[in-house]
Amino acid sequence: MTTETLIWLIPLPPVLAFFLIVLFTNKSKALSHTIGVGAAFLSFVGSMIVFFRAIGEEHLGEFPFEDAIRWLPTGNSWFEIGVLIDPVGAATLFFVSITIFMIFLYSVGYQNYGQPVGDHDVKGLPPHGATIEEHGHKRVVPSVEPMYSRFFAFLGLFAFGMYLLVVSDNFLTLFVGWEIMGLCSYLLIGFWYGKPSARDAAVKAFMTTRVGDVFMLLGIAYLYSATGTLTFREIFTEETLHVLATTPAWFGMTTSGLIALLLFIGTVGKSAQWPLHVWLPDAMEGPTPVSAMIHAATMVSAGVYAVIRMFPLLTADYTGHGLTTTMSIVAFIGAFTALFAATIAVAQNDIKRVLAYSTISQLGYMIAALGIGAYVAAAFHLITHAFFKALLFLGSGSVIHGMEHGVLHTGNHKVDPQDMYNMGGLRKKMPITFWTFLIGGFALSGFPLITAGFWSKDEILADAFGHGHWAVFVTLAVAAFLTAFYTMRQITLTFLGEPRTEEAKHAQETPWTMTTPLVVLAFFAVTYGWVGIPEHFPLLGGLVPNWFHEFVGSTLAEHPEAVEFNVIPLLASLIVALGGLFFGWLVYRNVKSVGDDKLQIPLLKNKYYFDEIYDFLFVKPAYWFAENVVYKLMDQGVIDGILHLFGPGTQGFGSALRNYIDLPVINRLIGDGSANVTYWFGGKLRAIQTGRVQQYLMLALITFVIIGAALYFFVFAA
Amino acid sequence: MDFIATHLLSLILFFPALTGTAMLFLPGDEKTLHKWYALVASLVPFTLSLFAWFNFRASQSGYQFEEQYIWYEAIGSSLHLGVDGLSLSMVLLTTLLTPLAILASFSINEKTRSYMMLFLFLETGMLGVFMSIDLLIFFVFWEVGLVPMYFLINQWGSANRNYASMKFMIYTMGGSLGLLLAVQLLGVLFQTYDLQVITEQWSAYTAPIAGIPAGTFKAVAFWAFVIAFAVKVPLWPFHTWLPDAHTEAPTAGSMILAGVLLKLGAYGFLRLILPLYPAEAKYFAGALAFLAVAAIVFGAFGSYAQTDFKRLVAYSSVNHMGFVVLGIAAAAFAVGTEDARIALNGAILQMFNHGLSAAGMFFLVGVIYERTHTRNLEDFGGLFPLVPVYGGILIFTSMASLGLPGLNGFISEFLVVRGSFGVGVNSVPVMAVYTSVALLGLLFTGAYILKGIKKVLHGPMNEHWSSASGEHKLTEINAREIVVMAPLMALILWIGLYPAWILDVINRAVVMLF
Amino acid sequence: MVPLSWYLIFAAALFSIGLFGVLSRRNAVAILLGIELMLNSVNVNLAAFWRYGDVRMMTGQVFAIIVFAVAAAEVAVGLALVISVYRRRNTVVADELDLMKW
Amino acid sequence: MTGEQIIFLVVAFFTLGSGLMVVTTRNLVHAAFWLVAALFGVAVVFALLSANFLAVVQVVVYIGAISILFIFAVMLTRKEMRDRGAQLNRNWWFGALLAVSTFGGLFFLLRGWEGFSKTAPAYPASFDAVSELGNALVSPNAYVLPFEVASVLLAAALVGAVYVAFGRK
Repeated sequence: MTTETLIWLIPLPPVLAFFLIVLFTNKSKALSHTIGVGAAFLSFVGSMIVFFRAIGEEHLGEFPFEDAIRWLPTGNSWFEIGVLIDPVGAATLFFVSITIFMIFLYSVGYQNYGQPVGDHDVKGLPPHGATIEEHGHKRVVPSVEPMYSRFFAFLGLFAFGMYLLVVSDNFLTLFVGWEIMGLCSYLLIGFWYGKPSARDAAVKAFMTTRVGDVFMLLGIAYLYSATGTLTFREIFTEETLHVLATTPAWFGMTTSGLIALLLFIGTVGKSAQWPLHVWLPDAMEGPTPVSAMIHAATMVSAGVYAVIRMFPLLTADYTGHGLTTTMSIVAFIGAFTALFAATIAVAQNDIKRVLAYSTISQLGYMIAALGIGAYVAAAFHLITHAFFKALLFLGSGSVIHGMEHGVLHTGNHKVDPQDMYNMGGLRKKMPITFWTFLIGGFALSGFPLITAGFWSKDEILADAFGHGHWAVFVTLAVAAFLTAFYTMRQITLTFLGEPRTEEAKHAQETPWTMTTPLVVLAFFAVTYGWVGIPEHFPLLGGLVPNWFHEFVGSTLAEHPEAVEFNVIPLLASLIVALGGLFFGWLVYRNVKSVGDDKLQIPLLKNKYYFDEIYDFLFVKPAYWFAENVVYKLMDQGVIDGILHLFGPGTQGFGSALRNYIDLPVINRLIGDGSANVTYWFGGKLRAIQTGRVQQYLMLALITFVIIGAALYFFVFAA
Repeated sequence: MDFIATHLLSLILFFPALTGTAMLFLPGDEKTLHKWYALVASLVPFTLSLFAWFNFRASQSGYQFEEQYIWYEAIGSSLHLGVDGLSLSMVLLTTLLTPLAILASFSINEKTRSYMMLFLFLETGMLGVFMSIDLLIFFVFWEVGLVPMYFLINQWGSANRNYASMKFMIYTMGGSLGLLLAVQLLGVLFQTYDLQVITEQWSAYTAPIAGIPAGTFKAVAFWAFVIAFAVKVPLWPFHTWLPDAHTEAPTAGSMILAGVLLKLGAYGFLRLILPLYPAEAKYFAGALAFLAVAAIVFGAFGSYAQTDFKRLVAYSSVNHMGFVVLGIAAAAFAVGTEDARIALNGAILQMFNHGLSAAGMFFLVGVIYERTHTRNLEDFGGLFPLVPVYGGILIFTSMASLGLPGLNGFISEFLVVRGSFGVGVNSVPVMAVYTSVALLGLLFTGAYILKGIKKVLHGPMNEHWSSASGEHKLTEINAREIVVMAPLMALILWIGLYPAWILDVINRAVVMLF
Repeated sequence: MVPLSWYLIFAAALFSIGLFGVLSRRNAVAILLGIELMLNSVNVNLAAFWRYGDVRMMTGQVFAIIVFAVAAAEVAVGLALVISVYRRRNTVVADELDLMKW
Repeated sequence: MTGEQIIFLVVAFFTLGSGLMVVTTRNLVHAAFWLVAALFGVAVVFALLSANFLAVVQVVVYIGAISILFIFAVMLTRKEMRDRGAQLNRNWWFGALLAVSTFGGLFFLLRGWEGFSKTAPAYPASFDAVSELGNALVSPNAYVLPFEVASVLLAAALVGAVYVAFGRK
């Protein structure tokens, strides 16, 4: 099988699984998850084959794997869609296929496969546990998810969207995958649709990302209009980019800048950047943490991936001196989000929410990196982050799952299994989870040298510093400090110290289907950093070649220069990472309850009140506008009002016609009048109707004679 | 076989009316017989139009399967039928939706025979508009379609049906008054009603008419045409008949109303206005685009404000049909360019797509209304566990309506946006603004669709519908209803994944026409 | 030789006499008698024109024969009507038969 | 004045006089008999015109059949009339005026015609008018159709007369 054919086939198994499960096997849990996991495995194998073939190619950057078919007729030409695997695509495919496969596997355990059916479980609500009798005494154990099959169907569709996005060679199919993931996130966040909070969160996620998507669609339309194509390789040629970069558009920007900005707004929505970040924390309403991980670790990466894809467009008018308008906006939003989200994360107590805000913050890192032109660094951080953030989410899911055991054991359902202040000391109960979580946390914090996060984060900081973007550098450094701080806070509160509740004491390690993915991901969270160690790094530099930079960098026509090594960003990374971790441990090691937490600042705890502000500024006015202005005032009031005037108006006109014209003039004068005249005349005339034949004959003769005479004298004689 | 081949269009066109008339001879109380008879009778035109579809040579320009019969020789009007890629896709849509609508109305048990007869007559009326290439015949069928629909709403509608049917009838008839006058004018001017002849001569006509400069006269006639079609489409601010009519009509009536009748207006724009008035259309395209954008945005807002499920879906038609007109307006600005063709491709495909998804949505609303006898969104809630299959279908169809990529609505909306924005970028900047504003409507499309799903399927279950006593127990969608939805869903998916099969025909027609 | 004019004047006179009878007699039978006179005058004319025109053209005579037939039919029906009316209304005075008046 | 002329004048005056008596006499039976006289005069005129067949038919049909019918009719209805009261109606003078003016008008018109006083062409020697008439009546090239129609008319009149005169029970 050629590599191109294989690439075409990669997205197919999950979507086939989706249809199979929805249409046929949704009654059978075992069959459904076999199909789902099997499909994910097939795609995983395919991706791996493609990936290894890709790294075997010498000049993949110039000659990527690509193939296209005709899809849409447009006037005299065709719009073609196809697949493309270039170095950055291959790298993305690598981590995407691994994480997706891990998710499938993990879901089997997380959704309690093999457990009994719950006592009061209903579809649309999380399982509440089942009572079983064992050796004569009753015991409550976790119950299986009532919509188990459906979950795997959604996962399949989601995986399809992600693969489609990665392998597509043009913006349109990228957008298709993008939106399919949007739908899946809607479906998965609202998976327990019976909970009003989940339902509203789903709608919120869909709508917020749709704000971005709409702009992105506009950007795509713009790009298509301006260049006549949407295929990456056709747009990213020197001539096309030059034309785009030199054509002025509106608002004093170049066409390429404006298009890039529009496309970027899509990313802002999808990757939950400020100001469209509000949906992501609420998305934790989904079946934790699998779907949360989907949004946080995979789908949101798609946003960054899109920016990486359009990087040539973003930097088309960038001369290397002073950021363009679009790049400044991108850099600003990224950096601001990184810091902004990190501050909120500090004050969150829900184990998933911390991670959610951490994700927003880390994505801000990548966006900021792209904004300052650090292409490779962003891609690098994207991949390392995907690994360790997936690890953290799965780990937190494992923790929650363990805590739920405790909750079921004590039967006290008031205890929130996600609140970190209900935990503590879990390192003894859940050792695998603890160690893998620790690795993930350290990677997130950028623990020096060992973890992948250090290398990627360091590269971003080095880039920012090296190109003289001081504001970005400082902001990101502060954010990195906060990151390390809240990560350590999380680890401390969750795993260290003594259990703070009865439930935490009865927490249990999770089954192998859940821990295996943790171990696999932990492996990558550590080792993946080593493929991108800068060449001039003290001591370690050059031990392994900076393969990542070479490989991914070759995607661009103009090979990016690796930034000069400088000790200042390195020191900065070291300080913020270690300092943050240390302070986190220092502050929280003795905190016993939420009351002792000094950082529970209302402003931070309430996420700067963004939800309330948006609700006040947009949601409520929109509904008010829709209902009162558009529907009631405009449609029912003005337009229908005018229409309803036609009724009485016509009737009034009609009765006027009747009363003043029809009745007096037409009826009486013309109608009755002519009748009267005829009647009178007939009355007079009827006298000659004697009924006597001879008189008739006489009259006829007289007439005949008169006419004959007249004819004779006046016609024939003349 | 030869007869069928040479009289294909008139067979498709008159078969429903003839079989409808023949229903008079069926026994009056055999309801089941009436239903099956009507279903079979409506499947025949569908089969024939499939035959036409596969025998249609897309690469050949002009009308195909042409037929011409003497009708009204004295004034130069003849029964001239013919289809091109544009009308053939509409014919296919009509003949597809009618059997589905009839199948959807198998639950009607009141005056079944008249109901089915009206449906068959309605089909003939609609098909006639799409097939005729004679202005007078066009107008005749245009009006013929109104009558059965009026009675369908008036006799089988819900509570407020008298008001709605009257509004529908008077509004549409009032709108087409100007059209009638303008058509008469053209007929008098050229001594013929043949569309091809008139198109050739009228667009180049410059002599003053009755002392009025041709330009002024044409502008007036242009608006007469536009208003007639705008009412039908419906374009803002002529849209208020639609929510009433759609809401009050019986389920199958709404399906046909949204699925086909609205397309008549858009078809009029494409078949008559653009070819007959290229200069005027270009001159007034800005105004048209404005109205279209207003329809998109206000339609979405209007829909978002509803608490009645069916009314919500009805308003969504305003929103979606706005895209059709936006595409047409964009094309009018720049006839002959690639952008215009893409916009028209999108507009025509959007007509087809909206036919599928709107019909499906109305049917689904009807399914739940039949079981609960309420359409108030507040009365539902959390029904998903009770009706999982129905829920899945509803979400699927809603997503098509929302324009989710991978389903049909996206393709057409994207093409329209691409085309009109392209016109904005390449020739008329104001279109870029309009397109951007239209996207605001696209955003709110999401809002109202999600609102519908949220209120019906999601959330805490309304115990009323799951009561153990079984009195109000909501039952799952049945096999017949699934059969109605299945072809729609298949087409929605098929067009969404691989639109070329239909878009190629449309595209070739567009390239040849404009 | 008798010129044509004599026949024609004779026929006209006979016709006028018949006409007077039709117009003035009260008795319905008498009216019919007048009609007979008029028909005869017509026949005289027909025969005269035959004789004074081309003798070989038999049209005049043929018409006269047909007038005979019509006259016979008319008399038969007319008299039957008179008798029928007489039976019902006991009168044959034309003036009194005014049922058809308006 | 030739003998023929004298015969014509005698017959004509006799016929016209009889006709006058038909329309003026009070007694209807007399009127019917005067009609017979007038018809007989006309028959003579036919003879004068060499229309022998017509003359014979006149005698046979008119005098032999129609006149007898009249006499029967008069006798069947006579009781009521009894020859009393006016036999002419009130407008008889107007009728007379009309009759005279009709005669005047006809005379006036005829006098202006150039063929008014032409004389009869010579009667062809070997011309058999009766057989020619017979041929004309039955020849498809001539008048068979009117002839047959006339026969139908007669039949219809026969039936109609019987029906009308029968009276309803």
